Amino acid sequence: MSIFANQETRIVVQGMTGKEGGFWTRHMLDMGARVVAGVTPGKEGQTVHDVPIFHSVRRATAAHPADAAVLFVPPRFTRDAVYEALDAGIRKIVTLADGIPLQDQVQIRRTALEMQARVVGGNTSGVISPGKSMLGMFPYWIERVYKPGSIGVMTRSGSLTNEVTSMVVRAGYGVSTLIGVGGDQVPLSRFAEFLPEYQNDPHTEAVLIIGELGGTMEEEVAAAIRDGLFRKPLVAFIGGRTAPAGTRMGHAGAIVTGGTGSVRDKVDALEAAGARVADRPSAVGTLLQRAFQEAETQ
Amino acid sequence: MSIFANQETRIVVQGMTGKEGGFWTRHMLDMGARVVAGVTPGKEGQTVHDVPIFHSVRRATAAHPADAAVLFVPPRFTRDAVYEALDAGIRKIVTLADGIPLQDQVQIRRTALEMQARVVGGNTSGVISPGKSMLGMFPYWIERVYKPGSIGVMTRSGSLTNEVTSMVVRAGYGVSTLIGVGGDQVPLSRFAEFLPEYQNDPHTEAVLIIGELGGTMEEEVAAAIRDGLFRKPLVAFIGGRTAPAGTRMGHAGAIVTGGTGSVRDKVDALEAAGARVADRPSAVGTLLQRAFQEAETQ
Amino acid sequence: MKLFEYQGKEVFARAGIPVPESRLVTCAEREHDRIAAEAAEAAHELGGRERQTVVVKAQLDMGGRGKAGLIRMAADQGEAAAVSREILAKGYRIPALLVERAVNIERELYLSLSVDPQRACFVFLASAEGGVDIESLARERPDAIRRVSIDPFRGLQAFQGRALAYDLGLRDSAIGSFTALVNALYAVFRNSDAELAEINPLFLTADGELIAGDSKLIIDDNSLYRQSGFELTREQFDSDIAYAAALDGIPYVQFDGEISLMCAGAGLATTVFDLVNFGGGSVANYLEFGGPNYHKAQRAMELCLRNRSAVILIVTFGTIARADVMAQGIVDAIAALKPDRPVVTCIRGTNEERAHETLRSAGLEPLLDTEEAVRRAIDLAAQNRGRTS
Amino acid sequence: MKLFEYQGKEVFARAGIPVPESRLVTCAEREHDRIAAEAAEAAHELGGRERQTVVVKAQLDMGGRGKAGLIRMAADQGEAAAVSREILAKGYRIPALLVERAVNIERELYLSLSVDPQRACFVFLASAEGGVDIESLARERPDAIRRVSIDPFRGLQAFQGRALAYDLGLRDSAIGSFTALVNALYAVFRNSDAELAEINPLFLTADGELIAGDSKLIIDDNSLYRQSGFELTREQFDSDIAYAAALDGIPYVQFDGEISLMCAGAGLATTVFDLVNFGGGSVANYLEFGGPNYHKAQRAMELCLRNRSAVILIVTFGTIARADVMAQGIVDAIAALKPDRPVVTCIRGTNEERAHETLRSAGLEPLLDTEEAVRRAIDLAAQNRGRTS
Repeated sequence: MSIFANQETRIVVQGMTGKEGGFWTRHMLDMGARVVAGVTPGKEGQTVHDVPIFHSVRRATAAHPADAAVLFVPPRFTRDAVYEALDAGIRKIVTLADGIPLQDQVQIRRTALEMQARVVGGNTSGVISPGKSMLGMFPYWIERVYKPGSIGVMTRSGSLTNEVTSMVVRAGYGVSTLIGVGGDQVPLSRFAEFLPEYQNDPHTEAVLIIGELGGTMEEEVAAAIRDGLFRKPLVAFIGGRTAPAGTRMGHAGAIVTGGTGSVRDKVDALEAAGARVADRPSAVGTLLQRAFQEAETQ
Repeated sequence: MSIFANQETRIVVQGMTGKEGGFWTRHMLDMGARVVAGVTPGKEGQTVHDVPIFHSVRRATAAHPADAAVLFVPPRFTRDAVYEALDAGIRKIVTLADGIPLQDQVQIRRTALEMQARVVGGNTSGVISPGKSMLGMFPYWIERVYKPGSIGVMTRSGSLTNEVTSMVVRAGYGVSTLIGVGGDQVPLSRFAEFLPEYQNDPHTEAVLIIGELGGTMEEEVAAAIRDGLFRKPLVAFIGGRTAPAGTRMGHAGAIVTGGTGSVRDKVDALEAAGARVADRPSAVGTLLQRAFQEAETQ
Repeated sequence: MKLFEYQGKEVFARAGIPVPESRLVTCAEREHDRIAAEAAEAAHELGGRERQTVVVKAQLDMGGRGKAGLIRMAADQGEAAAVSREILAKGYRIPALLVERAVNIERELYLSLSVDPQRACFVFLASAEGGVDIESLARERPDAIRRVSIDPFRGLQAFQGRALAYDLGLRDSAIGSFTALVNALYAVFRNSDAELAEINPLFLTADGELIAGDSKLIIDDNSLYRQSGFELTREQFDSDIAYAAALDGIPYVQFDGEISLMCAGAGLATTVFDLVNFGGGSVANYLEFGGPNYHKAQRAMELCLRNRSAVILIVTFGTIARADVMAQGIVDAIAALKPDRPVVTCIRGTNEERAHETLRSAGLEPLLDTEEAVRRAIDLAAQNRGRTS
Repeated sequence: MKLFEYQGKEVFARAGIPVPESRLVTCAEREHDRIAAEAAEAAHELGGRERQTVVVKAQLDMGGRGKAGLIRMAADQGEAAAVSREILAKGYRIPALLVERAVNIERELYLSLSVDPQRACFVFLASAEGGVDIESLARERPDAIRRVSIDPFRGLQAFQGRALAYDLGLRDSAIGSFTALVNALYAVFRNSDAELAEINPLFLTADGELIAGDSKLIIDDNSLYRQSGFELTREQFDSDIAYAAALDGIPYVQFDGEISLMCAGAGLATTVFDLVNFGGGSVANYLEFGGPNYHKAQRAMELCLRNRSAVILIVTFGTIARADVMAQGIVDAIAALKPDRPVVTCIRGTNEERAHETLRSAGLEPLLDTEEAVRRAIDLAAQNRGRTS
């Protein structure tokens, strides 16, 4: 098993005929993902890597029932494309676009919450259950950073995820399912929302959170641990400890807003809840080892 | 017991300081309704018939928890007033206004469906459980038409309801709960939606539907009977059998639209489902008697 | 409020929906020759150098205008004048003729937007088979109609317009034209608080253009207070009486029978209408006296007296519409108007005892039973028949 | 994009939000005497016959302007000139002075609208205690702040504005003024795709008028493509380099240390920033080289060379941002720009083997470990220190 996506997950790729869509579909197929159809308005009847293309998601799923969609769609069309997938009954959606308008994101997330759907993104590499399925863009040199294993990973970052996950592999572990919730101010799904699924996944033995300054997602993880919703070992890495308050360095989300959003507050909240927090990527492996040792001795 | 409202139901009256609001609040109190607060923006601190007035529904319910609201509010302010009651957590709302804009009604009903709230109206006299509670405007000379009893009544009309219900009383029966769903093209709640509650109400032995031409609410009642959602005797009266097709005579809802909406189709659907349909008000009593006799002999 | 074709097309055009180029020729109170001459002039202007065909369309609220000979093609000025005269000669009340440049039609589609009262959303209906009666099509081949529900809060989404376009089998540039038109129709519907916005037929030309062949736009009466540009006019009504009633906010429908109804509430009025017909009587007019109009007894009776009914039947059973107020209004109206025909009253409801005293003191018998009142009216109509015919 | 006070107030005023009458005096590249003279002239115009007091407000993106002496009252022309000179003498980069007619304040309120990322709605925050730091207030007395959530689809409802007005203790005409202002602020927020629309303080005058005492309006950068009227200007940036970087879409922040960062991805860049500080180094600039900018090696290096750093540290770990493309870009940039300071590279990711060959053939050592690269940069900075200071 894995969470969100496994070998059984039937995937529609929206925007498959585009350059990125076609390129990563090839790679997704190679990684075992069960891509059943592609969608590009106006291109019905074509195929890409032998996968049939349809005008609309509904027409695609009428011919090829699907559980999940991954969107290679520009930011300004993302809201429409997510609504289209939801309208066709799909309840697991990954949207990769970087630059989705903020108020569109609020609307997408609100809709997802109302429909009890999981929409992951934007500004993310996507979701991968290594060796089983992939919705998004993960590296070729996968064995060094995305080896199959038992660590659930959730992240707000891209390159940093490669950096940190390579440390997981270096420490002898691998990844069960990695979910890139994305680096935007309004992630369409939030860390804590997946913790119950990781808790129930027999193939996940611990979870690693790659957080960042700004927002309150890490504090929500701490609350979920405190509330007993997640009881497996949890390790976090959070960058930005030395970032000056109020300076926007990267993502819109990385703004320190008063007493919340600072790395200090996040670290305090997580540690108070019993999680271990690394101050640098290389410390992640050690903390995982310690967490497992402690779990065994208990 | 009764459905929707009984002696325990705590009621907020929105628009209580208006002429109609004050007049009917007096009458509601006299009928046993438990009116706990009134709402009129700008009038907090006043009282009407010893009931305290508040600026907003939230301020009212903070001081006096309530389950239901009745709105004496003009049609153009109805949507806002309903949203305000919903926002304060009230899930039973009766709105009496005649003339609510059609597209407002669509929005109100959609919101009510999403929030699993019952909003009854507009263009209605309201809801009454005779002898127990009342949200709306029912006559003083109540004993002749709204005697307490065991017949659940649902109606799209006003004066006609007095006419038909007086026939129920003349035949020796009385009313458990009467719900005026109202005469608009988009009733905010529909006949069939209350049938499960009438089915479960031990004090309701049969249901009387006062329908009319236009729409599909009567057909939905037939479907609910067919589907076994309602199993008690059901009698209907539907006016407009001789109305010429396509003529709009009264309510916006009373437009014959093709094969649906005609009285003929409604009567056929109801009779096919096992309901009895009166062709004139005076026949309602007889049909109720027959329905009970048949139910007994079964 | 139901707009005429030309009015709906004006609204469409302002919203960017393509409509045929046209000229309007008003007809009210004008000689047929004059109208025909203007129609010919319009045909000349529209036809231009290429002498294109025009279509002359009678503007009136009636289905099946084509079959009734009220929509006619004309190849030139002379034909335009001739078909205009033929249309006018049919004897319908026609407020205006719409002369349009004919469209080079490849296919006829259907598109409408209305309200789904049960699911509480807006609904686009579309069909590749336009120009036919959509209700018959819905009965006979429901699969030929596509249905797309629009969330009233999120509004129309781009993918929904595309989905309709592909499902109708459109291609190439017609897809963009269609989705733009769907957006525009949605804007019309929402901005004008419509009950129905329908284009049937929707013409598809050989070069992928879409043009509204007709318009059916009904504005929600309850929303008129927040709309502008939609005025009640005489042309929207069959009779002066109905127009006068509408200006007073009194629901009124003219029939050709003997009994004028003045009844409180649409439901009760409709029921009395049935009871008159069941009893072998006939209705002269339907009129709602009650609800917000319960103070308007005199105005209501005036309207009834303007038609040639044999008897006036008043049936009420009011709660807010107090019986005593209505009875006093009736008595005052009779004193003022001195009706030339009998008045039957069956007034029940709030303060009915006082109402009945008022009626008795004016020499009217206060009946209590609706069916009895209907029988009485039918009998009186029969007695009075000689006088009114 | 964060607007200056005067820009936000222009947007407010267009939406019908009352703002004080004002004149703007631009400062860039101008002599202090000239600016002070214009400020005095503005004070004269605004003060009118009654010689009302004015307020001179430095326009710059900085909290606590009042305490820093950048907002000053002036009773007449002479004082206006004097306080303007004093403000300018403080040495901040001040693009403009806003001279406003002073408002007769009875109370100061707080009102803002922003996004709740967790609950996915818009949120009004309001407080009867305006003019203070809202974040401190939120920590110390959260009950002093009212919160009203707005459904992103249904939008602001009338009852919500009223609820805020009553909860703030407003009365009489102030209630209507406030609900109108709430509506206008909502329209500003939605129509301009704002992240934050804040009025702090919101002045309440003795006669129940509400006037925006300040504006804080941040436009969502991702929405600028569908906005007009919001242009990047030099004034919004601390330095020419940051402005140049922004025009190229390259995230750049200037610091005063020794190591220029060119890192791929905000997360990795921030982490490297930490590692430099942890190791006792100091950052000269933060720069994101990656994502959509991974082809822009030369432009990124140019920006780094424009500041006085001692070393350039390049760390990437890209997937789409291919390592080989980035490495080639770096090598080409070095050939073109001939940097006067050492370059440390730690380039990993897609096609990294080829990347490492490219680097080696250009004489660069391809490091593989981020922490090692950081240490190397710190050491080189220390060695190079004498040269740059």
